[in-house]
Amino acid sequence: MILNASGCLDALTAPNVAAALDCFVTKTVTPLPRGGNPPTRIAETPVGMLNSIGLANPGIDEFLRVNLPELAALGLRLWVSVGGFSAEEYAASCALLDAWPEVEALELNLSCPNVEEAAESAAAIVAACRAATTKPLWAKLSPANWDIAGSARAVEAAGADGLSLINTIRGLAIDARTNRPVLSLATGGLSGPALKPIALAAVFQCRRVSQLPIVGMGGVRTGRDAFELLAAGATHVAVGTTLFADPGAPGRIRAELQVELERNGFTTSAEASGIAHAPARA
Amino acid sequence: MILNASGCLDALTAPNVAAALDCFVTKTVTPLPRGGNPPTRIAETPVGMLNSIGLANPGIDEFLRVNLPELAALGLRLWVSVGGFSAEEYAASCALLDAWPEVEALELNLSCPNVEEAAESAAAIVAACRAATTKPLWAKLSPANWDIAGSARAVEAAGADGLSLINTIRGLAIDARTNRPVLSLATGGLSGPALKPIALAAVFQCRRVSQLPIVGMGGVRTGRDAFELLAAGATHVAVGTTLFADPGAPGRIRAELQVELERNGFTTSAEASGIAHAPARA
Amino acid sequence: MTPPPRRERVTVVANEQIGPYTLLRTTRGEVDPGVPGQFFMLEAPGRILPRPMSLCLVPTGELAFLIDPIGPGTQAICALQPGESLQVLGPLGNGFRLDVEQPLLVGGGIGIAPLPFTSQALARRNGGTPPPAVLGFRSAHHAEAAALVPNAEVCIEPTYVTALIPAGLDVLACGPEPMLEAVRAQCPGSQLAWEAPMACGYGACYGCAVEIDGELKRLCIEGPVLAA
Amino acid sequence: MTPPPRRERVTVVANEQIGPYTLLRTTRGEVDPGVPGQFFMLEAPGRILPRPMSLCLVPTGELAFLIDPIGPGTQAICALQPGESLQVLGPLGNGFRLDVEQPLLVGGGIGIAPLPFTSQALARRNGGTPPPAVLGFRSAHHAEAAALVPNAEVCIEPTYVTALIPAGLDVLACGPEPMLEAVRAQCPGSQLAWEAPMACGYGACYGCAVEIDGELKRLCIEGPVLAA
Ligand SMILES: Cc1cc2nc3c(=O)[nH]c(=O)nc-3n(C[C@H](O)[C@H](O)[C@H](O)COP(=O)(O)OP(=O)(O)OC[C@H]3O[C@@H](n4cnc5c(N)ncnc54)[C@H](O)[C@@H]3O)c2cc1C
Ligand SMILES: Cc1cc2nc3c(=O)[nH]c(=O)nc-3n(C[C@H](O)[C@H](O)[C@H](O)COP(=O)(O)OP(=O)(O)OC[C@H]3O[C@@H](n4cnc5c(N)ncnc54)[C@H](O)[C@@H]3O)c2cc1C
Ligand SMILES: Cc1cc2nc3c(=O)[nH]c(=O)nc-3n(C[C@H](O)[C@H](O)[C@H](O)COP(=O)(O)O)c2cc1C
Ligand SMILES: Cc1cc2nc3c(=O)[nH]c(=O)nc-3n(C[C@H](O)[C@H](O)[C@H](O)COP(=O)(O)O)c2cc1C
Ligand code: FES
Ligand code: FES
Repeated sequence: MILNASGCLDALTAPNVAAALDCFVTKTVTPLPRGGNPPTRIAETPVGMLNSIGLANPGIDEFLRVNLPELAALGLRLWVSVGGFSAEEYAASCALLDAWPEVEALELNLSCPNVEEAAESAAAIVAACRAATTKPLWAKLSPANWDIAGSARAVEAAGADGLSLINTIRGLAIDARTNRPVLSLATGGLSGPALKPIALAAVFQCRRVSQLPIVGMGGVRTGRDAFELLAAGATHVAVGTTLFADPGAPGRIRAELQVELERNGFTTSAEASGIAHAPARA
Repeated sequence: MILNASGCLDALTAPNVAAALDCFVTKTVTPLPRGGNPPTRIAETPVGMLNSIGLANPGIDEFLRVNLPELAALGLRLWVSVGGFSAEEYAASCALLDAWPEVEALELNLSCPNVEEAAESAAAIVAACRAATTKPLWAKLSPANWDIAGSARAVEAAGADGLSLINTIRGLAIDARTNRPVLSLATGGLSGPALKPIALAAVFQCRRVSQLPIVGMGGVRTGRDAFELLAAGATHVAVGTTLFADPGAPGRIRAELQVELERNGFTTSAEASGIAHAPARA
Repeated sequence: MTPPPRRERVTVVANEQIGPYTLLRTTRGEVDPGVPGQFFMLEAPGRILPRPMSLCLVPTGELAFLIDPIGPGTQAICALQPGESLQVLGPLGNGFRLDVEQPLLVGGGIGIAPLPFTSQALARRNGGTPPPAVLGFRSAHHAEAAALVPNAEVCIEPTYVTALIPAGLDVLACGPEPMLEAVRAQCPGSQLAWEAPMACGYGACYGCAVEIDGELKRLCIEGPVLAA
Repeated sequence: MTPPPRRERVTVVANEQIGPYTLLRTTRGEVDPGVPGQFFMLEAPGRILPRPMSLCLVPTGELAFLIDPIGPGTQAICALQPGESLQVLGPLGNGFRLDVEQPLLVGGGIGIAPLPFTSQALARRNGGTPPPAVLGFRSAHHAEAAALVPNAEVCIEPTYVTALIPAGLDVLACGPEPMLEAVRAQCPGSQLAWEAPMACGYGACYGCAVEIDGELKRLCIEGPVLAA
């Protein structure tokens, strides 16, 4: 299954791009509306882009009233990404979303700024949400974590149904002209090519300790990139930054992935999932 | 001051490269000898290299008996990188090194595999070492840390004299032919260009909360890269992966940095340190 | 709902120097040139993100972009040679409203980029007579680009272009932020084409947010042309 | 102590196809060709790390490398065209001892790369007569490279080169690991040129560790040529 990475596509302004996905994931929704961070919000580096969007979103109430019905009208399979600043906030949004049959699953963005990423508190958030909804819960983890496998185990124990790996890692770019940070808030999340080896490691390590399904993401540009995430243990693949340069990426990557699967003797993604864990061939 | 990143140069096999540095940093020395990880130990990705050397080193006793006298004979300014698997191990090595006047400072590699990176335990290691030596202690932190600024504050409180930022972050590469991890232990440390924005963010965030001197490192290839680390708050710069491709990097980067400093109206590195923190010019 | 963004690979036909700028002419393929003031995302070879560029001219069967090589992305685009190809996505955003009574084009520096196309479109609505234009540049070298805009009065710093704007005309302006702020203050009701760093150009990234009516909104969706 | 590594920018003189391999000839500049079996780190354009390559031939004023384009690094090097330049670092490591009584060169596949230079050096010590060589290849196409080694007997899989090695000669061998293991078993006292992934080639990274005498040691420092 090919999804978009949360925050990297607005199905309402680009419905045809969303329609090429197997499933659309919303930008993270928080309890209160957020205008997001002041501009400049994006910067480019040779190895990836930085963003400091700051979870701009209409807030859960407006989202349910306006955006969700519009999204539902598009007839997409739909995941909603949920954010917050405490376990209670996450759980409250999950409880509200539980009533919407159009929403297939919830992704918990456990790497929000200001939300502690320690295994404990990620697990505490998942546990609170688990009590608030029967929908499948995908726990999205950050690579800024010495023991991501430990976090994976903890959120699994707390009731997560899947893992979304990985969110951005903190980066900074200095403006060549002013020698000040390009982003107004100085640091931002690094996404794109630089994340690919980091994402592969995260997926590989989490697959070792957990059999939960995994949405792998980070720097996917080609079908081969998607294939490698599957090989490392992902069951699905999400595309983020690449959508900005190439809105046709979902269809292109799907086609390239199929070629790559066949070249390696597989018919489906499921068959290739986790093959990098097999003992080396003689 | 331009240093090598620990583990990226052996002054005994390349004395002329080491002589071009202001100060040579040894590969991390552990209490017991370590052969290191089985090959394959290195891999290349488009955004950086992966290593899983596994702290190959002769162990502190052999190091003091054989290597240190040989290094001392080279007449270099010398830092020794110290590793271990508990605070006691670090402290024991520091105590032994304390006796050697040739050793100017000790860098504590707080991002060894198997050593927890939580702020607490990094601080505990620093505190133990502080009690064992009067030599300057540089705490080397990992970017796999949600709150690296918190760690910086903690190690400062524990008695660190400086920060070394940053160590590698975990990554993985899949072999195009076998679809297995290239490295025999699957994951390794990602260094090189992908680390540059991550290192800039770490230096910037630590400088905000601490006035300790900082050795900035991660993906430095040019004098401009070095200048940007200084701007973010580093006081010194270390070069790692670039040394592999270009043993002449220390001299080249020093010359390029001088040009960059002058282009920006500075005479010395010290003047440029932290300038990215100044309010934006009108 | 915006029409679906269309992306196509086009081939460089010519790369011409105009003062410090590059006029990059490409094949048009199936690309719709859109409305003046709309923009395209141009692939910047070797870079992660594409770069937003106004359409400058629409020679028969071609697209032409006027580009100031100020950084890595624009330099990579300007380095493209005839025969090389690049992806273009567009047209994107909202262009100028052309149903105005007494148009005056106002441009500053590389901000004149959309004005040649705008002038042509307005001329077509007006029996072939191009609208008047006032253009400001940093130097005579930069001002060479003024040749692209017919019927233009040109000034060079320290004279500012706002000094050349007569009252009572319907201003369509593009230029650096301080110029646009000055025009906004001087000419209520004008149409201003703004800039912001953009990652996607089609509403996906929220990177281009600027304050519009007191709220942070996506310039690529609400603009780049906004009413003063 | 190894001599200081020397790095120099050289220019590609020719890029010749030999079977599936590329013979890349460059200017020599001030580079010391070193001893046969030593190697150089070649810049791989666009990649982070350089790639280790044996010196294959030393035409007057030139260096020549025989390269199998098996991955991104070797492909980038083989794509270099005459006039383009690259950095080379070397000579590095320990080459073949040439003071042997009855030399026999043994090569497998791209492992023949250092043998032309080795053959020349041995011939020079022996009144101009090149030593005998036995070379094994995967296919007739690959075997085209055998033309670079004088006085060579060639076999193609399924025949293995070890079947061609007479007893009692002083073997100097380079080839894939299974071949070297077989030669080691068959010919005690032979000199074997091994391979390992290398990041630096001069002892800085510890990436090239292989088991030597029961310990993990740096192949770039202890080798690449090791006694069986
Ligand atoms: C709708 C739109 C249409 C545009 N049309 C054109 C055009 O026709 N011709 C043209 O040459 N340029 C145009 N631009 C501007 C152009 O997109 C930027 O100059 C380009 O993205 C810079 O990329 P870079 O990598 O070369 O430089 P960067 O390294 O990204 O930027 C170099 C310097 O310029 C600053 N900068 C970057 N982007 C902008 C911006 N958008 N506004 C102000 N400062 C900025 C940076 O802070 C930095 O100091 C347009 C921008 C927009 C939003
Ligand atoms: C001392 C020395 C001398 C060499 N001389 C030559 C030479 O003259 N000509 C030549 O063509 N090659 C030579 N090689 C091998 C060459 O360096 C590698 O083929 C090259 O580094 C591969 O880089 P790549 O990016 O093209 O492929 P990669 O992507 O690095 O590798 C492609 C595949 O080959 C495998 N591989 C990579 N490196 C090696 C290796 N060293 N041994 C075995 N398998 C490997 C990888 O696991 C992968 O499956 C030499 C190696 C050494 C150590
Ligand atoms: C502009 C931008 C906005 C993002 N917003 C969110 C978000 O709202 N919620 C979230 O969980 N992740 C967000 N992310 C992270 C992505 O979902 C994804 O984890 C990351 O970008 C790695 O994938 P990529 O390398 O393919 O972009 C955002 C990323 C970008 C680039
Ligand atoms: C091959 C290799 C070995 C390393 N060994 C060590 C080590 O022993 N101790 C340590 O603290 N860091 C070690 N590092 C990390 C570097 O010191 C440095 O923190 C990192 O590589 C980032 O810098 P760079 O991008 O310039 O390489 C090693 C890095 C590499 C590439
Ligand atoms: S540029 Fe991406 S939302 Fe406007
Ligand atoms: S290749 Fe770096 S130590 Fe041998």
